[in-house]
Amino acid sequence: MSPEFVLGLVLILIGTVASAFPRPKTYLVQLINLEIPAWGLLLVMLSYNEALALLTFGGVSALSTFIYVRVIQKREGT
Amino acid sequence: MWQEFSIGVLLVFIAAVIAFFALVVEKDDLHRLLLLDLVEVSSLGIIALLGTDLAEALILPGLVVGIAELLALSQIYVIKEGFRDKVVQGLNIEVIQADAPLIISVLLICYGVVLSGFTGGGVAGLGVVFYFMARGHREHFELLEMASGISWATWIFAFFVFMFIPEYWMFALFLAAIGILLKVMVKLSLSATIWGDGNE
Amino acid sequence: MIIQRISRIISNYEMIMPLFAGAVSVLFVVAIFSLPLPYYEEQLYPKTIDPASPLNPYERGGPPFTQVTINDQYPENSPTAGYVTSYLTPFSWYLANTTLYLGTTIVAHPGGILDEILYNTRGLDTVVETTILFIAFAIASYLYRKG
Amino acid sequence: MEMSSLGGIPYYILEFGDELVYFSPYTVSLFLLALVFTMFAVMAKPERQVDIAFGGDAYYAKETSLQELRFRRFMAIACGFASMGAMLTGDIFNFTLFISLVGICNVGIVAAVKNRHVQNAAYQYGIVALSATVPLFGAAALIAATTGTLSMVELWSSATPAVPLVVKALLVLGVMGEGMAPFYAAKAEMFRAPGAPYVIMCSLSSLLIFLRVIEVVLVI
Repeated sequence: MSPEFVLGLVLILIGTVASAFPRPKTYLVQLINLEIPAWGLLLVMLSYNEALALLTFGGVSALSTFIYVRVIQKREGT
Repeated sequence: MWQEFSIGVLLVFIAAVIAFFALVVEKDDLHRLLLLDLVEVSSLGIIALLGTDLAEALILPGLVVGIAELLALSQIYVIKEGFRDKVVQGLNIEVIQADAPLIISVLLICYGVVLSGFTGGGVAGLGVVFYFMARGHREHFELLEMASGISWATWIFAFFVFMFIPEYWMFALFLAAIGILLKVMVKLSLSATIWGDGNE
Repeated sequence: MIIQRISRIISNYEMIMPLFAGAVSVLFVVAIFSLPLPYYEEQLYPKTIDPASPLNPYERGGPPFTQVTINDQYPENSPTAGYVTSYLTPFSWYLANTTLYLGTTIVAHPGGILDEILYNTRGLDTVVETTILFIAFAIASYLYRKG
Repeated sequence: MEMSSLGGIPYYILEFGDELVYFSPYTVSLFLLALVFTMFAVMAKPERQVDIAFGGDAYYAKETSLQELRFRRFMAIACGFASMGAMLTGDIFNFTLFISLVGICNVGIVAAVKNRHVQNAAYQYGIVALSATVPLFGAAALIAATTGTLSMVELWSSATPAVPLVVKALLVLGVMGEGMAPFYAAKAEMFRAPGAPYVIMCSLSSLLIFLRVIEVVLVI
C-alpha cells in the first residue's frame, strides 16, 4: 500500500467527520471543510494513477463551489 | 490489490455511514444540500477503489450526474425560499476589473480547444466562466442552449457511427471529441451566466 | 394506534429524507459487518503502468494505426476496439516524441484508452450521461428564466 | 449462454459494444407499457383545473402558461424514454444511469409548478434522488469489483461468482430512492395541480423501475 493511498483514506475519514459536524455551524465553514475529503479522494485517485478522473474531479469541484457560494450569498443576503 | 481493496472499502463505508447519519440529523435545507457533496465523495471513492481503467470511465459519469443534479437543486432552492430577486455581488477583485479576464479566458479557451475531448471542454469552459463572471452577460442565453442541442446531436450521431459502421471509427472519434468539447463548454458557461444574474 | 402514528410520520414529506438517509446508513453498517467482499482478480480493462513510456499512466497501445488487444467483455461486438486506443493525433505524436512528461495531456486528445471506453465499447453509458446533463440544465434554465 | 427462466428466453439481443440490450418477454411487456404511456403523454390534452368559489355560482378556470405546459410535456416524454431504456438495458451501470435519468425527470415534472408548496416537495425529492445515486453507483462498482463484469447476461451464467446479498440490497434501496416521487406528488397534492396527465408519468415510471429491479436482482 502506497503512502498516498493511506493518507487519502485517512483524509476522507477525517474530512467526513469535519464537514458532517462543522464546529461553528455556518454554511461557509462547512463548505471549506468539504475540501478535506475532496483532497483525500484526489490522493486515492492519484495512488491508482487515475490522472484524467483526477483532473476532471478538480474542475467539477471548482464548479460546485461556484454553485454553493452563489446559493449561500443569496441566502445570507447583502 | 486484494488487501488494498478491502481496507479501502471498509474506510469508505465508515465515511458513508457518518455522512448519511449527518443527513438524518440535519434539519436545515441548505446544510442538507452541502452534505450531498460529502455523500458523493464516498460513492466516487467506492468506484475509484476498483482500480482499473473501467473505474476511471465510471467516475466521469458519476461526477457529471452529481454536478448536474446539484445545479438543478440549487436553483429549486433559490426559487422555493423566494431569493430569486436578491442581488448577488460580483467579484470585486481588482485584477478582474482590468483586461486580465479577456487574456486569461482566451488563453484557457485556446488550450482547451487544443486538448479537445472531455478535459478540453472543461478547460475551455473555465475560460468562458471566468469571462462571464467578470463581465456579466445574459443576452446570449438562447444561443448557448442551441449550441448545447447541436453538440448533443453530434454526440449521438458519432455513437451510431461507432456502433453500426465501425470502419469509420476515426471520423466518429473526432465527431465525439468535438461534440463533447462543445457540450462541456456550453454547460459550464451556462452556470456562469446564471451566476451573473442581477449584476446589472 | 401505533400504526396510525407511524403512517402519519411517513406521510409527512419533510420526513422522507431522514427516513431514507437512515435506511441507507443502516444498510451501510450491515455492509461493514459483511466485509471483506471478495475482489475478483480478472477485471476488464486492466491497468498496466510503464514508467519509461512518454504516455505514462495511459500507455496501452502500440504504434499508431495498429490494433492492440483490449480486454473487453465482447470483443466480437467492437471490431475496431484496439485502433482507438493506439491512435494519436499528429500534435500528440509530436509531444510524445519530444517530452516524457505530458502523458495525461496527450491522452486528453482524441484517442486513448478512455476514449475507447467512453465512446466505443461502453458508448451507451456516455449517451445516457449526456442526456442527464441535458435534462438537468433544462430544468435549471427553465426555473431561472420563468417569469 | 444459458438463460434464466425468470425473465423468459430473450427473443433478440441488440449489441452496443459491451452493452447488450435484450428483449425478453418480461422486458418487452414492461417496455410496451412505457411506450403506450409515453404516447399518451405526447397526445393528451392537459386538463384545465376549475376552482369553484364556495357559497356562490362563480367558478373560474386556472390558466396554465403555455411555457410551463410545454416544459412538463417535454419532461414527461423524456421520462418515458428513460424508463423504456431502463426496461431494456442489459448492463448494470447503464441501468443505474437510466434510473437516475428517470429520477431527475421526475424532479423536473414536479418542479415546473410555480406553487411554493410544490417547490418544497420537489426540493425534498431532489435531495433524496441525488443521495440515492450513492447506493446505486456504489452497488454497480461493487458488482464490478466482486464479479469482474457488469453485463447481466454474464452474471446469469454460473461462470462468474455470486453477487453478495448486501450489494443487491444497496441496488434495490437506490432504486427506491429514485422512485420516491409518487409519495411527494400525492402529498403535495400534485394531482390537483394543473396539467395533471404528466404526473401520471411519475407514478408509472417508478412502478416500472421497481418491477425491473426485482427482475434484475433475482437474475444476477
